[in-house]
Amino acid sequence: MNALRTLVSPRGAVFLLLVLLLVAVTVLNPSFAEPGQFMRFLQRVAPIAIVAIGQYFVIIAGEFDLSQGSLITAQVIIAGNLVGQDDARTVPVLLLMVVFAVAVGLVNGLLTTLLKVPSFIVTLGMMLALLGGVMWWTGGAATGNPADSFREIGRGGIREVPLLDFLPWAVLLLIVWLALGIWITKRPLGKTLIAVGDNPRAVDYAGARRAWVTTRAFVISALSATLSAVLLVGYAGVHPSVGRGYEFTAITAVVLGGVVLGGGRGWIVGAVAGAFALEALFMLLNIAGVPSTLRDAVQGVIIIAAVAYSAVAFRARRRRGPQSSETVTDEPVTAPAPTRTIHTEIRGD
Amino acid sequence: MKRLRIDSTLIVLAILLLVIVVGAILVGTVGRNFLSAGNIRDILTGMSVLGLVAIGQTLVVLGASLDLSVTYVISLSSLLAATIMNGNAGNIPLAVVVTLLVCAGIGLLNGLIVTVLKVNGFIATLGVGLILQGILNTNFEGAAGSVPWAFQLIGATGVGPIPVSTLIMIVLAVVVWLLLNRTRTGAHLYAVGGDPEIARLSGVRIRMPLIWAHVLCSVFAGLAGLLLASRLGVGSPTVGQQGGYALLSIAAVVLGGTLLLGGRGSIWGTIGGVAILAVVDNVMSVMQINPFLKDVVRGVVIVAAVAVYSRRSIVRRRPRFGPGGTRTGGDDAAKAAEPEMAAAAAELADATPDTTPAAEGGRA
Amino acid sequence: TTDPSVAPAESENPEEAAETTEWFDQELFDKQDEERGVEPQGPADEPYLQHINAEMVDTAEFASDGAKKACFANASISNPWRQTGWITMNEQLKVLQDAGAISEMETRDAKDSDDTQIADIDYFIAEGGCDVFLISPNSTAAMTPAVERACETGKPVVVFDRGVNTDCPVTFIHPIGGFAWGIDTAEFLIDNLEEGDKVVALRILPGVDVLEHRWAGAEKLFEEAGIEAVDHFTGADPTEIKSIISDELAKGDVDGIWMDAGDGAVAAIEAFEDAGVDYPVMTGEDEMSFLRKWKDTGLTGLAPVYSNFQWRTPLLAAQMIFAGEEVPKEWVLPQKPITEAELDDYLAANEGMPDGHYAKFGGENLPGYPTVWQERQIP
Amino acid sequence: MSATTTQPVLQVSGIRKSFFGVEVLKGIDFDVRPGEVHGLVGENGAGKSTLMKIIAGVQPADEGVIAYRGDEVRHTQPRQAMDAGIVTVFQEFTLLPERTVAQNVYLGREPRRGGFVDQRAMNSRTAELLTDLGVSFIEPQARVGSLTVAEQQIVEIVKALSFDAQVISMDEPTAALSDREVELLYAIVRRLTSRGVAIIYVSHRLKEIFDLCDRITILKDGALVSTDDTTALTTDELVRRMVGRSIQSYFPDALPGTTVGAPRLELDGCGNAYVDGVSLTLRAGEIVGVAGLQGSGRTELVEGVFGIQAFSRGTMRIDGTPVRITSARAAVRAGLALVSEDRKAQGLALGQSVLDNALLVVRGVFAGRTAASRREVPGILSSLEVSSRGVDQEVRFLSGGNQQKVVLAKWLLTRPQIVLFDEPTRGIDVGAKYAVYQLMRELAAQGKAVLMVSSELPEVIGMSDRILVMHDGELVAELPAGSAEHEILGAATGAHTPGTTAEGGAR
Ligand SMILES: Nc1ncnc2c1ncn2[C@@H]1O[C@H](COP(=O)(O)OP(=O)(O)OP(=O)(O)O)[C@@H](O)[C@H]1O
Ligand SMILES: Nc1ncnc2c1ncn2[C@@H]1O[C@H](COP(=O)(O)OP(=O)(O)OP(=O)(O)O)[C@@H](O)[C@H]1O
Ligand SMILES: [Mg+2]
Ligand SMILES: [Mg+2]
Repeated sequence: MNALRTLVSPRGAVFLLLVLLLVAVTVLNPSFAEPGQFMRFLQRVAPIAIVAIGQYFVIIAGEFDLSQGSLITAQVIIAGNLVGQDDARTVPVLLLMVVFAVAVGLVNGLLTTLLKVPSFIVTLGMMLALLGGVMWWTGGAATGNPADSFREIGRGGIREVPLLDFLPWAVLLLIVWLALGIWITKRPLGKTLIAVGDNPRAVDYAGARRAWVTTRAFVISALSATLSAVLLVGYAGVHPSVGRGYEFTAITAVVLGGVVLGGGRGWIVGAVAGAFALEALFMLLNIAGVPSTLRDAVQGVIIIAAVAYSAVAFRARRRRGPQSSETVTDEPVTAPAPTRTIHTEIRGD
Repeated sequence: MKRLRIDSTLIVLAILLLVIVVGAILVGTVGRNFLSAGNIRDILTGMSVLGLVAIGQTLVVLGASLDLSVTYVISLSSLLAATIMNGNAGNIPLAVVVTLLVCAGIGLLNGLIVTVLKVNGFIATLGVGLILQGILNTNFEGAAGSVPWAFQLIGATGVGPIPVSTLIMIVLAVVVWLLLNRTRTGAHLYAVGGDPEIARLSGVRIRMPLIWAHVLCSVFAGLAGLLLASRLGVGSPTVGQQGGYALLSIAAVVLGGTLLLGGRGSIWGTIGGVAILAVVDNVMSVMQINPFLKDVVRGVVIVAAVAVYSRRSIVRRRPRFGPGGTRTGGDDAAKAAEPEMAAAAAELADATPDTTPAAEGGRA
Repeated sequence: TTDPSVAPAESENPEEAAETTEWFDQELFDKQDEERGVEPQGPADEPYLQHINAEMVDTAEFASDGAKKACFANASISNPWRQTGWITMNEQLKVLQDAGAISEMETRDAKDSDDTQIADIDYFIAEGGCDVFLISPNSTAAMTPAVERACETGKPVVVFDRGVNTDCPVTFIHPIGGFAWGIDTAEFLIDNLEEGDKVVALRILPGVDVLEHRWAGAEKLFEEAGIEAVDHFTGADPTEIKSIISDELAKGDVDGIWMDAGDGAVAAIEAFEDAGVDYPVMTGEDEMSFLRKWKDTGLTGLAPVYSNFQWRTPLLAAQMIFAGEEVPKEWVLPQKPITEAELDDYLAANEGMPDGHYAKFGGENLPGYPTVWQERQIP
Repeated sequence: MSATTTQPVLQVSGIRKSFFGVEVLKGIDFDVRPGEVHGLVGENGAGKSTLMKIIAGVQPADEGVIAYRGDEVRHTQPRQAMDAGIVTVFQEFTLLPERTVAQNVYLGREPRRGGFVDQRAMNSRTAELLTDLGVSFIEPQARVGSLTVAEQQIVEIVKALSFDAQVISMDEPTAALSDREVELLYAIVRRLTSRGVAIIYVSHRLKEIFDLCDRITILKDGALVSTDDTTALTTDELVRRMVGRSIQSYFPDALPGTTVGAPRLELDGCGNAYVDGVSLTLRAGEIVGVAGLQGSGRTELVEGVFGIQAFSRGTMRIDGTPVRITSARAAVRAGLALVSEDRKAQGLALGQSVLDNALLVVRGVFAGRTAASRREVPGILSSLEVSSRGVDQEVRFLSGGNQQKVVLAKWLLTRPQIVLFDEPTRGIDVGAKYAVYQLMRELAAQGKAVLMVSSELPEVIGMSDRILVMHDGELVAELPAGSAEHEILGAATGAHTPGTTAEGGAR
C-alpha cells in the first residue's frame, strides 16, 4: 500500500515509469522475464547508470558535467591503444585511466570553482578539447580492441549462477558503485554537496571548503565516466563514437529520476532508476518495432511527459490536504517528537 | 557619485579586439591578409547563421531557460522553406510566412512546456528536439525542395565585403536590443530571468515573457534555417546538426557575458561572443590547423574567454580602504543627505500634526 | 553592389532540383549494376587510375607548365574511412610535389557542414590563389551552387566521392556507387539465406545519398527475394549496435546482418557471441576490424568496398589536367568486394594496420608506406 | 483617535489556510479603515506574513472572504490586487539586484510612450518619488545590487508608494533599517494616513507598533487573539497576549557565576578594504555590543574577524596566541562562530532538513565529529525550543524565528569559544528574542566571549557589558554598559570627535 503510494507520488514517478516500461517489454517479449535475459538488460544499463550516478553528484551541487561523453570516448581509446593485446598492461593502464579521470575532474572542478566559469561552459570546453585531443592523438581511429582480459570486465561475468543464470561483472560493479554512491550521499561530502546546490553562500559561511567539495563532485563524475568506459570497452569495443551523447542521456536520466537541475534536491536511487527507465524505453522501442525514424519522437514525448508529471504532481500535492502530506514525511522521524515553543506550555489566553 | 562599472559587454569587445589583433598577426605569418575582402566575408558569413541563432538563444537564456531544440528547428525550417518555394520565386512570401509560423508554433510549444508544465528548459527543449528529429527523419529522407534564385541572393550577395545576411542579422539584433531595453516584455523577461518569484510579487505575469522568449528563439532559429536554405539552395534535414548550433549558440551567449542563470546580459555581448568564435575559426582555417586540434583550441578559447570576466562580474562591495578604495562611499552620501532627510522627516511629520505617537504604549 | 562572383546557376531547373525523397532510382540502379560487370580500363596495378565506361574529355585548355597550387575543400575527416583516405591523399601530394607538378595544397575542412564548405569554397575563390579546385562535397544538392562558382573562375575543378548536380567540373571521380554496393551485398545474403529468413540492416544515419543508395538497392532485392529485412539507424555507435542486435535476438532468430558501412561490425558479431547463438551471414566493409573478426570467427561474410583509393585520384587528375591529358568526364573507379577467398591476402597485406584502416586503401606504392598509415599521421 | 466610524476599506473574514495539511491560519477576521495604521503582531510563525500574502493575492486562501471597498474580491495574481490599490511591502525584498532602481520601482507597469518603455519618464518619476521622501542619495539609475540593505529597503518602500494605493501592507519594513531611517518611515506613514491610505503594519519592534499604530491585531498560532485600539493596550498586555505569558524583563540578567576573565580575542590595528584600524579586546564571560549606523561597517568587521573578508593588516590573537584567519574554515577551527545577519542568504540551505542544516558546519569543518554531533542535535534543538515537525522537516517551511534558532543550533554544535552575532534577533519575535538573549548569557557564563552587532539600540544597551561604536569603517568609541541612546548615537553619527573617544575604543 505504502509502496503503491510512493509510486504515484512525484518522487516515485520514475519508478512507476520503469515498472510500466518493463511490463510493456515483458508483454511484447515474454522471454525478457527470464533471468538470463534480464541480467543482460542490467548489464546493458550498467554503463549509463554508472554515468548517471556521477552526473547526479554534479547536478545536486548545482552544476553540469557535459564532458562525460567525451571522457568516455577518450578513455575507451586510451584503453584500446595502450593495452593492446598485452594482458600485463591491464592494471597499469587502468591506473593511468584513473589518474587521467582525476585530472579531468580536477580541471573541470577547479575551473568552475576558482575561475568562476559556469560549469556548463567549462565542461562544454572540456568536451570539445577531450574529443579533439584524443582524435588528434590517434588520428581518428583506435588501433583496435584491447586484450580480452581487459574486455572481460564489461563483457563477461559469472556463468551458471543459480537462479540468475548469468551474473555479469558489470552488474556487480553497478551495485558496488551505487552502494558507494549512496554511502557518499550520507557522508558529510554528499550532504555538503547538496547544501552547495541549495545555498552556496551558506556553505561558505559555514567554513566548508566549497571549492574542494564541488571539485570532488566533478572528480566523482569523471571516475564514473571512466568506470563506464571500462565497461563499454568490453561491451561494445573500441570506437570513437562510444560514449557519444552519454552526457545528455545521463542528465536526462538524472532529471527523470526527480533530481532538480540547479541543485539542492534529488535522490541518487532515483537517478539510477532514471537510467533504467531510459534504457528500458530504448529497448521497448526496439522490441515494439517502432520505425527507427520515429523512435526519437516517441522518446522525446515520454521524457517530457514523465518530467512534467512529477513537476505538476508535486505542485498539486503541495496544495492538497493532510492525508497526502504523510508521504512527505513518511521517513521515520528519528528524533524525539517535535519540540515545542514556549507558548505551548503556558497558554495564557 | 556614479561608479564606473566595467560592463561585461565591454570586456567581451576587448577580448574580441585582442583575438582580432592576434589573429591578424597569425594570419600575416602565413602570408595572408586578415583584412582582405574575402577574409572579412568569410568571417562575417561564419557569423550570420550562428549570430541569428544566438540572438534568439540570448532571449531564452536571459529568461533563465535554454533552447536545445534550435538545431532541429533550423533543419525543419530549411526544409519547409525549400519545399514550399519549390524553385518558384512567387512562393517565397508564402514559404517564409509558413516557415516562421511553424517555428513560432514550436517555440510556443517549448514555452508552454517550460512555463505551464514546469519542465526545466534543458529537458523540455531536449525532448522537443528529439520529437522534431523524429518528424524530420520520418518525413524527409534527404535534401529536398529547391530555393529560387531570387531567394538564394540573400545568402550569396553583399555590400562590399559585408554579406547581406550579416546586415540582416545586425538589423535584427538592433530590433531585439529595442525589444529588451525599450519594451515591457523585455523588462519583464529580465525580471523573470532574475527571479520569477520577485517578478510575480511585483505584478509581472511571469509566463508571458518566457513564452515570448521561446517563441522568438524558435523564430530566430527559423530565420537561421531560411538563411541556410538560401545559401544551400535546398532544404536539408541535417543542416542544423551540422553546425552544432545549440551548444555553440549557448557558448556564444555566455561568452557574451549573459548569465546562464538569467537576468543579466546583452545582445551586443552575444554578437561579440559570436564574432570571437567566428574569428578564431577563421584564423584556424587560414592556418590549416588539424581539424581535431581546432576543437581543442575552440574549447580552450571558450573557457578562457569566459574566465576573463566571470570572476569580475561577481558583485563586489566598494572597498573603503586601501588601493582603489574610496571613503566617499554610500555612507558619506547618506551622511551628507542626513540633514536633508531629517528636515524632510520633520516636514512630513509637521504636515500631519494630529498623529501623536501613542507614548503611553511605550515600554513598561 | 552585388558580389561579382555570384550568378544564377546554369542548370537552374526547378523540376529536376526539387528532388523527391524516394531514394530508389531504377536507371541509376541498372547503370551501376552493369558497371559492376565491366572490366575497368587502365593500369591493373593502379586501381586508382582505372576507369569504367569512361567518356574522355579534352583538357588541353588547362595545359601549362610549372608547379600548381591545389585548393582542397574537404567535407570532413570525421570517420575512419575519410581519415584513411586523407592520409593517402597527403602521401600522394608529397609525390606530386617532388615531381614538381603541385607546389602546395591548401585545405579547408568543413567539419561535415554544408554551410562551412560553401564558405570555404568562396574563400578559396576570393583569397586562395588556386590553380585547381579539389572538392569533396559534403552533400550533393547544397554544394552545387558553390561548385558552379568555382567553375566560373575558369580554373579546373575536380569533384570526388559525393557528386554535385552540375557537370561543370572537369571530372567527377567516384567508385561505382551505392546501388552497386547494395546489389553486391544483397545478392550475397540472398545466395546464402533462404526465403523468409530475417536480415537486420544496420545503417549509420538517414539522409546521406551515398548511404541511402546502398540501402535502397539492397532493400529492393531483399523484397524481391522474400527476405525479411528490418533496418535500424545506429550512428555507427557499437553500443547502440550491440543493443539493437541483442533486442532482435531476444525477439527471434536473426539470420543475416547487412551493414551500410563496416564501422561497428565487430560489435554486431559480438552480440551473437554473447547471446550464444550461431553467427549470421554478414556483410561488412573492407575495414580491418571487420576483416579480422571475420577471419577469427570464420563466419560467412563479404566485405563490400567503397574504394578508399579514390582519395589519390583527384591530385593525379589535376596533374593530368595540367599536362593536357585526357581525363574521364565521369571517372568511375572500380569497386570490387573482398570475398572469402581474398580475405587472407588482404589481411596479410595490411598486417600492423590499425582497426580503422581500410584494406583497399591503395597506397602501397607511396613513400610513407606503411608507417604513416600504421601510425595514422594526420596532418 | 482616528475615524472609528468610517467604513473599513478592507475586510477579511473567516480566512483559513493550510500548508501540507497543517492549518496556519484558523479563521481570521480582520479589517482596516481608511487613514488608519493597523498593527499586526504575533510570534514567529503566527501567520502574519501568510495573511498579508493572501491579501496581496500571492497565495489563495483555502476559505474565507476578502471584501475590498465593500465588494468581495478574489485576487489570484498579485497584479490584480495591486491594480485594485492593495500594495504590499513584503518581508523578503522583491528587488532584482541586476536592474536599476527605476526599473525595479516600475517593474510590471513601466510607463510607455508610443509602445516603447519611456526610460526617461521612469527615471524622472522615480527621482521625484525619492526627492519627495527627502532621499537624495539613491540614484534612479543605480543598480539595486550596488545599494546597501537600508537603501534597498527604501527602494522597496518607494516601489509601494509609486502605486496609487488605498491599502499598503508593510511586512517588517524596518527589519533592516536603523533608527534614522525608521524616523523617515514614520514620517512617510503619517503622511500616507493623512491622505486616507490604510496601512497594515507588521513588526516585531513593539516600540514602533505603539508609536505608529491606531489599532493592533494580535495573532497567535494562526488564530485571532484580539483587535484593540492602541490606547487600550500596554506593552505588557500585548506581550502577554502574543506570547501567552508576561515577560518581566526583556533582557535577562547575567547568570550567576559569570566572571569576566582573560582576553580571548584581541584585535590590534586590523583592517581590510572595508574596515580599518580595528583594535578591540573580547574577554571570556563578556558580551560586547557593537552599534553603528547602517553601512558603518559592522557586518564587515565581524566578517573580517571570521575570515570571510580576511584582514590584511594588523594582528589578531586568540587566547593570547597570534593567529591569521584567512577563511571561514580557519575561523571555525580556531573556535569562532558567526551567526550571520541574513539567515536566508548566508545561514541556511532552505531546501534541506533541520537536521542537515544543524550539521552543516560540523560536516563541513569537523567531518569526523559528525556522528557524535548528530546525537546531540535533538537535545540542542529542544533546548533552543525549536518548533518543527521533526528534524526531517525542510527548513524553508519553518517560520523566521525557528529558522534563526536552527542557525544557532548549527553553531552551538561546533562548541565555539568566541561567538559573533550579527543582528541575532532580526525578524524574530519577543519570545524567541528572549531565548537568544538567554543563550548569550549562558555562553558568557561558560566563559565564552560574545560579540554582538545590532541595529536595535535597546538590545545593545540591554545586553552589552561594553558597547563599541562604529562609524565609517572604524571603531570610534567604547562606552560602558548602560550608556544612553543619545551617547551611542552621537558617536555613531560622528558627532563626537572620533580622535579622542577612539583611544578609549582601542581598549
Ligand atoms: N509556503 C509555505 N509552505 C509551507 N508552510 C508555510 C509556507 N509559508 C508559511 N508556512 C508556515 O506557515 C506558518 C506561518 O508563517 P508566516 O510566515 O505567516 O509567519 P509570520 O507570522 O510571518 O512569522 P515571522 O514573524 O517569523 O515572519 C509557519 O509555521 C510557516 O512555517
Ligand atoms: N555595495 C554592496 N554590494 C553588495 N553588498 C553590500 C554592499 N554594501 C553593503 N553590502 C552588504 O550589505 C550588508 C549591510 O552592509 P552595510 O555596510 O550596509 O551595513 P553594516 O554596518 O556592515 O551592517 P549592518 O547591516 O549590520 O548595519 C552587508 O552584509 C554587506 O556585506
Ligand atoms: Mg513573517
Ligand atoms: Mg550588517
